[in-house]
Amino acid sequence: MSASFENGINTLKTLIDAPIAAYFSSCTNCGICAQACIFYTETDDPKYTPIRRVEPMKRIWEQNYTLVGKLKKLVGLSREVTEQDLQNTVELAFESCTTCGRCTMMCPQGNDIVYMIRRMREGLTAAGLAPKELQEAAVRTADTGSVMGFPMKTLQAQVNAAEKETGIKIHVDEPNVEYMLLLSSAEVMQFNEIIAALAQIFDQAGVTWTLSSKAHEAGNPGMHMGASEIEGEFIQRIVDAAQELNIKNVISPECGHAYYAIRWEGPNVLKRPYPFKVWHIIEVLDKLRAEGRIKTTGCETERLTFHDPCQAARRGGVNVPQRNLLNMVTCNFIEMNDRMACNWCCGGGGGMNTIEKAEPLMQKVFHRKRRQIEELDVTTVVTMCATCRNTLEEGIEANNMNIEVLGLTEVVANHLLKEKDND
Amino acid sequence: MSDDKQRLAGELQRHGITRRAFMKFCTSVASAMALSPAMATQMADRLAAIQRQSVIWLSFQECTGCTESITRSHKPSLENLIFDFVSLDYHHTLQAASGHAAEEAREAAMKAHGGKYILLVDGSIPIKDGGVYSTIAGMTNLDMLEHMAKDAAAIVAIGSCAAFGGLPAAAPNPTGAVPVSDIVHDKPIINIPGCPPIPVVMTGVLAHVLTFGIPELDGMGRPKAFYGDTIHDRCYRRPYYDRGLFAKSFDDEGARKGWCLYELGCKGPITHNACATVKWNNGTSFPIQSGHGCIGCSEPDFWDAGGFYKALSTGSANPGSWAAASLAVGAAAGLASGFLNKGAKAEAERKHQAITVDDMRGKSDE
Amino acid sequence: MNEIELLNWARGPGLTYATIIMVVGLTLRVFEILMLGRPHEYAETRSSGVEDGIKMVFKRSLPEPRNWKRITASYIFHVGILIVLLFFIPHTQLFRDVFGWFWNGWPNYIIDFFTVLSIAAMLYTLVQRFTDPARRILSHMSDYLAWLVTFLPLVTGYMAFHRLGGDYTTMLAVHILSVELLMVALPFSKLTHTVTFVMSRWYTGSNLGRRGIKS
Amino acid sequence: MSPLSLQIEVAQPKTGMARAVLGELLDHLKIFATSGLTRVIDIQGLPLSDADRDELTGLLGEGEVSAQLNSFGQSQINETRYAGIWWLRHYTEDSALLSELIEITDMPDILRSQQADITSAIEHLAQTIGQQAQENKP
Repeated sequence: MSASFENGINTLKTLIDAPIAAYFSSCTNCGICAQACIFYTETDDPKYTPIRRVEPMKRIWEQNYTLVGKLKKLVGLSREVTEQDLQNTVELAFESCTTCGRCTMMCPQGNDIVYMIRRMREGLTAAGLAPKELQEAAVRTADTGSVMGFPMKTLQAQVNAAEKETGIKIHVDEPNVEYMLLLSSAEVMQFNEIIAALAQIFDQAGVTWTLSSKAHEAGNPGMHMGASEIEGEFIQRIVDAAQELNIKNVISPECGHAYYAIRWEGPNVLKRPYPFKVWHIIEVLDKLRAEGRIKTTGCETERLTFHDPCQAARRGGVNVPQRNLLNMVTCNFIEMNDRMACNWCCGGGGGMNTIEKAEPLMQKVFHRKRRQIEELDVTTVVTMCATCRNTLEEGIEANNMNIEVLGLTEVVANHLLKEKDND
Repeated sequence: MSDDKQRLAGELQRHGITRRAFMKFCTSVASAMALSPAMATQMADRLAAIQRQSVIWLSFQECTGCTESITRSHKPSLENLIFDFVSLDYHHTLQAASGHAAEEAREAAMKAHGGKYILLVDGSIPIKDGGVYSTIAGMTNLDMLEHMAKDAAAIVAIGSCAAFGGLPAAAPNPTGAVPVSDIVHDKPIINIPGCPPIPVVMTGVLAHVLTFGIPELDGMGRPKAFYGDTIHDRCYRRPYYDRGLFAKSFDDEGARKGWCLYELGCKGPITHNACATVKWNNGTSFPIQSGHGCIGCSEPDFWDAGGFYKALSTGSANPGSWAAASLAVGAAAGLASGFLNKGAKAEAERKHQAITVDDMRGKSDE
Repeated sequence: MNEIELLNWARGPGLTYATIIMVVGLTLRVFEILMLGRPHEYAETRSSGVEDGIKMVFKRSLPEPRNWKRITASYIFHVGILIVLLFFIPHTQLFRDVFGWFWNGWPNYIIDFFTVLSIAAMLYTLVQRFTDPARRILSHMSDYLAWLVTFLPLVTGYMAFHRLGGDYTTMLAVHILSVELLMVALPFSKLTHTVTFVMSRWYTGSNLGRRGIKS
Repeated sequence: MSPLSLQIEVAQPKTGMARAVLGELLDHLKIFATSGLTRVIDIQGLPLSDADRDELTGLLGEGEVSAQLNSFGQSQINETRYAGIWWLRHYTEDSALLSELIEITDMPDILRSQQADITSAIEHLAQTIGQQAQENKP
């Protein structure tokens, strides 16, 4: 069992780099990051002030990587990090933070606080303190290839159903095609109509694509915990599958953290670039739209708004494609006040929706999103992340708002020009 | 010098100086010292009544600038009058006698007026190597001052040298020059700093000492009547300072218009003296009025307080020159500490044990 | 040690030692940061991030567009103290003496206004440290000390200029000494942000820029 | 090259000081009239701008007496339009203004023949008589 307090501290020492040193040197304890964090704005509990989530890492940095810090420790002005300190940090780094990254957008010093929280999580995991739900998810993903633990044949069953429904052949393990699609377990289990939707869209657009039995899971519990090696293991599966099928483009589906893991963290965890390009599904649809390969008719008439998933939009950089698609298939689209890189989190991301202890807090912070939606009095909220959909649906139900939640791909598929329509 | 108890009044008669002339003189001294005019008549009566006051002028490490200044003091146009009845018993430059005769005169005066004479000192006193750097007739200034100070009623230190050490004490102070106040501690000392001091200040203070005794002094032993305010407080260019209008060079538009000379190194704000009101050369002008900044000549160590032409707000020891060196030292220390950290980080990487899924298997059933 | 000797020490050796400690200390801190190295970016980036990095160094000085109304007092303080530091004419003389180049200062009544503004803003930030829960929980002794060493120069400077607090020479010396205290405190406290803010903003700006995020 | 005119005319507005001085003079005149207490005001000590000074001179004006004292430079002593208020100006040998006073009195002290001068005058007169006597001796 290599997880231990020493290994935790040691891991943090390996993770502290120039940016983190610059961030800690610049933090003036001004508390403005709290105003960006839903866990503070909705609870008014100052313990959730974002920079506090990485306090142990600050001490490790100061005491090990600065002369002044070493002196302070020598004269007893700076206390060493204890096991208790790490245990106290679990609540702040895991159970009350969706790693949504909004604090990074507000810090006057430009400190990337979520960059540091991600590494703080890695230290806690190395110390064996990661929440057990996330650890279980990692075990399931390793054993069954799916975060929710279903075997390939469950996915195959969904694929067969979609083929029957759409009459379009959906390839599995088909080499030399344009795209390899990944799916998140939540989509396969709860929003499986996405498979049929994509089949139809790709069929109309003349896109050749395949799923991979060896690497169909987009989700990555390794990233949630911040265990880079485990994250790398799951990413490696995707890379191997893609190489085996000689794929040049891999699609990350409607799942926030999956995109951030595969698009931005993957290469850095494996320490080498991919032999293929990574696309968010919405980026692909927008490309097809731009190339005129998607023809749609009519539009969603009722008032609707769009929730930008933090990991894809704010942290992933996918902000414009979803709006192009929305303008194509909806005609009463109202933007939220705080959107794109400044959107407010739904409260479910970063593993929060799987950690049992975090449930009450997750519901409490949802009120931020509730007020945002009620402000616009819309009937529908569209998003492009399965976790967000789940969290939004649970929150809407809990607050008995009658708002419908739709996936963007689904909306696009609903408005596809059917074969018989265009004669 | 005869030791008759002649009063000053008689002395005036012999010189044909009428009482009216003497009253006119006292009025102007009172006015210069910001005393109330009524004091003028009191001063006249008191002055007339005093006996010939013995004054011994000791010149040590000095440039005779102060003597030059005092003999040129116009304001009380009868200042030579003062020196007539102040029996200046001993002054190197002014007295006729020289050599041993001069020294005997000094000793005689000291004995004759023991405890009552006023010791005027100008020039600083070298004390290094036993004070050999300045002697009179074989006697070091140090010994002479200590000797003469014993029976003095009061000591007036004329000029920045006697008051604060002045030029001789400027770095590196080869002769170990010190002011009078460093040597004499048991006698009242009136410091009249300036390089040289304003003539009327000297005669004014002397008149005050002779009539009303020691004037009110500030923390540094300077008469408040003349040294209470700084040049800046009384400077007629002050409105330009407050509005931020400064001459940038000695012949630019600002200088022609008589703007403030702060940027050209004026030390007026920290210099206590009466130049701005009493002015020099009988009220003609003073340094700032003639377009040059005050160099702070009546303050201690003004020679070492940074360039005369560098603004008061600049560092006097040129901190900029150290910036490059400290950058280098900082960089070197930074590199050293940086490599130390790199080593610590590499060592941490070596000890790093990767967390694998197997580590988590046992976890679920705990 | 009379007031003139105090002033001469403050303007002379004092300023030199403070400059040395500050420059050595800050350079050391910057090198300690840089030498930890920045991880190489393997992912295919949307832009080099250089442009965004440079932009963020300046953009983050403006308060979040969304909460203009909640401009924290510290923005006002920073604007005020920089104007006073850079445009008070005696200060411009100091910079000319040290750096050799020169810019025109502003009239004294403008500087006076910003000094008072900065003092008021700083007092408000101190109040915020107690009233705002987020700040309060973050505040330690070092924050209050850092506040004090930044506050003293402003107050003593104001008093010196207005000839308050007794003899001007003493007050000017006290003002210069308080500045030296601030300079010496820079490398050992959160005041390092006066230099490292450029690095922190650059790193985040370029990281976000690589991912195509406009912040 | 235009002559370097360095003498700058800092605006010297009327500050209303002259009126204040008049008030004070009135009080002192009353006191002098009743108790005979004389009073001297040192003009140089007052913060008068040039304009104030001219205004005051104008207001006080010239009286019947204007005396000139010649000793170590001139002195000009005038009684103003208001009896009992005298304006004294003392100059040095090179006619620089030495001091300037207003005196509330029936006769400024400096005009009176001084006791000391009278005693020395007695001696001198006696001497001249002595000399005369010798010259007239046949």
